[in-house]
Amino acid sequence: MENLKLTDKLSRFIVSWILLMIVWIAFTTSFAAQELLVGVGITAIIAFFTIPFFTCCTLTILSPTRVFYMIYYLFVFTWELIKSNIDVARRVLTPSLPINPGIVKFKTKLTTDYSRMVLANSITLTPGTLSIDIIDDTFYVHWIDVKTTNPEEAQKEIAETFEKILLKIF
Amino acid sequence: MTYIFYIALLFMMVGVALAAIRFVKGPTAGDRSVALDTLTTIMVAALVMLAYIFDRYIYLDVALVYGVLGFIGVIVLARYLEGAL
Amino acid sequence: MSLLFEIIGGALILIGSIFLLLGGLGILRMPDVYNRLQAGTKATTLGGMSLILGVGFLKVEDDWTWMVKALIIVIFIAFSNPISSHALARAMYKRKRYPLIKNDDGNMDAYKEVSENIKKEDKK
Amino acid sequence: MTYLILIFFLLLLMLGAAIYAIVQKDLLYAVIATGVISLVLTALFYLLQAPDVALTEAAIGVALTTIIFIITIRNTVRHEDDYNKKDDLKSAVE
Amino acid sequence: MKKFIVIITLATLGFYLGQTFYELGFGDARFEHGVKDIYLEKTVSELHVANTITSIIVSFRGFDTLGEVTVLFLAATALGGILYKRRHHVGDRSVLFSASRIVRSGSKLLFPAVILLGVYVFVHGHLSPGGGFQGGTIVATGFLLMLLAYENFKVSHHVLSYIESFAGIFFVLFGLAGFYNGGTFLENFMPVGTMNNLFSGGVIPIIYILVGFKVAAELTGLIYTVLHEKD
Repeated sequence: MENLKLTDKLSRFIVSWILLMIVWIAFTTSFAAQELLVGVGITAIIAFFTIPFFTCCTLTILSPTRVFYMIYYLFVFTWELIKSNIDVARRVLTPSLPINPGIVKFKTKLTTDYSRMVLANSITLTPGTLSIDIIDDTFYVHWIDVKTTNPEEAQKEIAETFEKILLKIF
Repeated sequence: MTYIFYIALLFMMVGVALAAIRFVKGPTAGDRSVALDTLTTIMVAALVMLAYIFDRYIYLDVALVYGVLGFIGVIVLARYLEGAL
Repeated sequence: MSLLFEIIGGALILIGSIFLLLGGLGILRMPDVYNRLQAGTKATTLGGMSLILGVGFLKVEDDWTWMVKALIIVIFIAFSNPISSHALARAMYKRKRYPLIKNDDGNMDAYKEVSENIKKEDKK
Repeated sequence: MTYLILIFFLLLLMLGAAIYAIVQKDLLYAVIATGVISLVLTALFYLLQAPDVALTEAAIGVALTTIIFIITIRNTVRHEDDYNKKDDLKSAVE
Repeated sequence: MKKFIVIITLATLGFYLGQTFYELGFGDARFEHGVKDIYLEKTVSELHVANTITSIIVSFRGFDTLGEVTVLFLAATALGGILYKRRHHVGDRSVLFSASRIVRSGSKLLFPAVILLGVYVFVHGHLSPGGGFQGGTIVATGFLLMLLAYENFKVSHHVLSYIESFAGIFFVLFGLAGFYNGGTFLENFMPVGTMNNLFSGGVIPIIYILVGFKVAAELTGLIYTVLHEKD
């Protein structure tokens, strides 16, 4: 798919190998030697053949600061998810349905595909917003309660908390 | 403790019933797909809870398969509605 | 210690089932497909996640493997649910089911202007 | 008792979805109803303590039947009433 | 005259068939000391397999499974033949246009995990409620995800047919090896190991891996054929 250097490819292969191995251990939930042995073989084969697709990141993703920000992101995300659900519950249970829907757009500073996907998924799961499309660097977001149609303000309102952290991870 | 399971099962049954009503009512194919999506997630949760009630670890595999693959059915429908197929 | 885990697990299960119910109610009450997607996706994702984690917590002392499997199911649900709802929302827009807009003051539907060009670009 | 109620509920749901799939004139809706049927059937097999059958049903019903039915719809017609208007069905069989 | 002969022939056939069934005692409880107990006992004592159904399907009734896999192959071929259609004339692609960027990245991220789940299911066929057929189906679903998301996702038909043929050939060879060693088709001839280990159950995991590859290749080929359009 992309023309990469050999070292780059190798580092991506190792990242996907490690991630798949973690998934394998979670599937089997066992540290028996047989399972681990078979798992290493299978995940290596799958990682080798899916190298053209699963080129998420190089080994630098596993540096301590990034891992710290990932965990931090997880907490921020969980908090936003809970907030969004309380918001949904409030809207659904109010008899008059207090909604003011519309679609707004804003620009993002993120560059890679994966970070944009993570941001879009986070937006979908946070209060009152549903990402509809990404064109180049513009997000189009359905907002259940439109407060502003100005792109900058919308960016501040919807995406800024996530974006700041994601910029440090990817 | 068992009462919690009864209550949770009751809530989930009501949720399934409400989604089923939307499934029957829903004016467009999109609404019905939304109902299918919702039903899938509710059912995955129900399968995990039933695995606990039966106290069988291997039953979780079924829930795992549905949890991992559940979204592909909706993507198939979405791609058809998009006009890509 | 066991009592603590039981309380946490029971509470998570209860909260989860309430949110699953609210997800069903949400897709029934909301007026158009985008709002339904919003309510349905958010409520059922958190509801399912919290219920599955609750089951994991109930078992965490006897058998840690339940927790691991619950976590992997939760991670997959959290990744895949928004993707499918996004795909559905985009498909519905492409079928010209425009979102309901209550008070129209100009630029409430920012996607409309570009959606025509997208179709051409995609076909290329 | 609880199992009985659950099984009855799921059976009712499945029956409703099946009847809906048959009665419906729009075949796409019928396909979505088929998805609901396979979902409920998985839960039923699960309740009846047959996890391997449930796993088979889950693996097949979740996407493969849907895609095959949808390809069939794509190659023929979506609405049952268009059956005579278009000659699409004929050309699909040829 | 012709019809008369047909009716006579059918009636004769029906009579003998009915007589045979009558003599067999259809629905009688003739098998009270039948195969059930032997299966249950042998599964634990000889094969050391946790999943009885698996041992019946693969080891005791392995020949039937070979028939089932053949039937599946025929069904997939027939379905592909019916549904294949030159419709859009848009060139060498599986769908008309690629999905949005989010779906594409998401399927890239989830595709290896789905494949790994399928492999997990068919490798652990003798320990969990999975098996070759289920695992193969899950792998095929993973390929379906990529085929839907990318317009130019290629699957090599040659590789698929080679995988399928080799899986089938090795299935039969393992069965015949059972003949050579023990006396019946798919008789177990490998060390059985201890129960609930991954390396146990003798020949069963190997057969399930082969069945998984075969089913995955068949269904992927089917989906690819019916989605794919040529000029």
